[in-house]
Amino acid sequence: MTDNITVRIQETDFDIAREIAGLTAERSDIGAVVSFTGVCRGSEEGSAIAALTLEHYPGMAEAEIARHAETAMSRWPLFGIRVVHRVGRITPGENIVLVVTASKHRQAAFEAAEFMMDYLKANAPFWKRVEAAGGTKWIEARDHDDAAAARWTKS
Amino acid sequence: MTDNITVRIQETDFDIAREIAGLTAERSDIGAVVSFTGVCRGSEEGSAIAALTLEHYPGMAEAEIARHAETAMSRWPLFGIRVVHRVGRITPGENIVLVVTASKHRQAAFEAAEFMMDYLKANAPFWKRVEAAGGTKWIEARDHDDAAAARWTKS
Amino acid sequence: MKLKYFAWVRERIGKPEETIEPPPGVTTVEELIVWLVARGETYAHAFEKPRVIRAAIDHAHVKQDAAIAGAREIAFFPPMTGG
Amino acid sequence: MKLKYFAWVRERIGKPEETIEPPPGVTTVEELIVWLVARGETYAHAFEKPRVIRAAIDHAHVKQDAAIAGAREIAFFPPMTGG
Repeated sequence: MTDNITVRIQETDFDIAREIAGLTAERSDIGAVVSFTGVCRGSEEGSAIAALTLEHYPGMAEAEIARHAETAMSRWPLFGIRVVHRVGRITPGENIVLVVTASKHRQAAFEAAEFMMDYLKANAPFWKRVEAAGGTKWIEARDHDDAAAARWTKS
Repeated sequence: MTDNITVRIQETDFDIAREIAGLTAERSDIGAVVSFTGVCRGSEEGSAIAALTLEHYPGMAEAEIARHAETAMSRWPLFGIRVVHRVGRITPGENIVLVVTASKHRQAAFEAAEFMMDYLKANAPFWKRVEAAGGTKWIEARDHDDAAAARWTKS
Repeated sequence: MKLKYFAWVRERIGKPEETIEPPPGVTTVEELIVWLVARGETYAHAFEKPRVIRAAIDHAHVKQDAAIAGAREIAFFPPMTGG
Repeated sequence: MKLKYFAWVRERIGKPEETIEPPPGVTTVEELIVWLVARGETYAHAFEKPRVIRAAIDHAHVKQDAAIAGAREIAFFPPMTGG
């Protein structure tokens, strides 16, 4: 199978149904499609927030995500992976990130989507800043995201 | 949180984006939404198929799925679960089943979606019949679906 | 009590449901299957491998040693292949 | 070579990028940080906890002992918080 990987970084929102359709159209060998949508919550560590602002490293972010998608394609029998990551100002309830995986069977689709999300949380060059009543502040990385990403490392 | 569980069994297709929106609308505490879509493949065990026909046990199917969704709600910190399962004649490329889970964090959403799908494959009262060039035939249950469902059993 | 049949169990028996009145000696799902098989060819065909058949009493999965006393609806079907 | 800064590293240094020409003795990312810190307050503030800072050479994550010879673009940023 040829690698069917799409990675986009954009300020605008995405349409989950259209992204899934873009990955699966014209195929009749796909049995399982998993989507993960990361959504902006209204609070961070117990405090209400007004918005998040996401910054990325243009060029590196796209290339790194695509490289990890290729790793996923080589580790699981997948038909394709689609990743859309938003940047800029995002308010509570809005989408932040989308990962869609398609496979013949469900386990590969689930595992590959988790693998991509663990990577995006811990190792993709994106940074979140919180806007709240008290001002703005960068979100600090969490150890458990590093641990989640590390569980996929081959020993 | 009140139990936000929706289970529908229907002949018509579903709109993934609308089902996700129905589960997450009006909430700003959801951080993670996982969807699983099961799609009708064009072949079964290496042979091309023309269609699947799905039969269910009306009454029992809805009640059993809802009961398993309640189990999932009690095992993971979820905001809600939505399940749509189609019955009737379905051709290759068409959707069969949708599970959507919403949570604050991604791990709960992923695990609960897998738990629901493992249940639906092995223990929900649905039966698939294959329509192919050689006639029609009921799909036989697969041991590995039973094994996948059993991994969630508490010891 | 009402019996319901699904998938190839329904096809082999030739009807989706029926109402029956088993004799008092028939107390479990297993005994009900034996009694049905004695009723004719179609039942014998449907239950030719009784261990494969799954049963539910009043919408709950049960094992074949389950008591049928008080059951309103008993269903027989092959292993499930949903999702 | 070009340096790029992101998130609070960018804010503390006060610019998103700059072109520099480090002296020959500066051969690793770690030595580049030391050299930058000596350039002024804003750099000292950005790199006050150098172990927290992540680096990439030509779009690839590197450790601080990585050699910078031949690098076209070196980026400094805090731990990532995407997704």
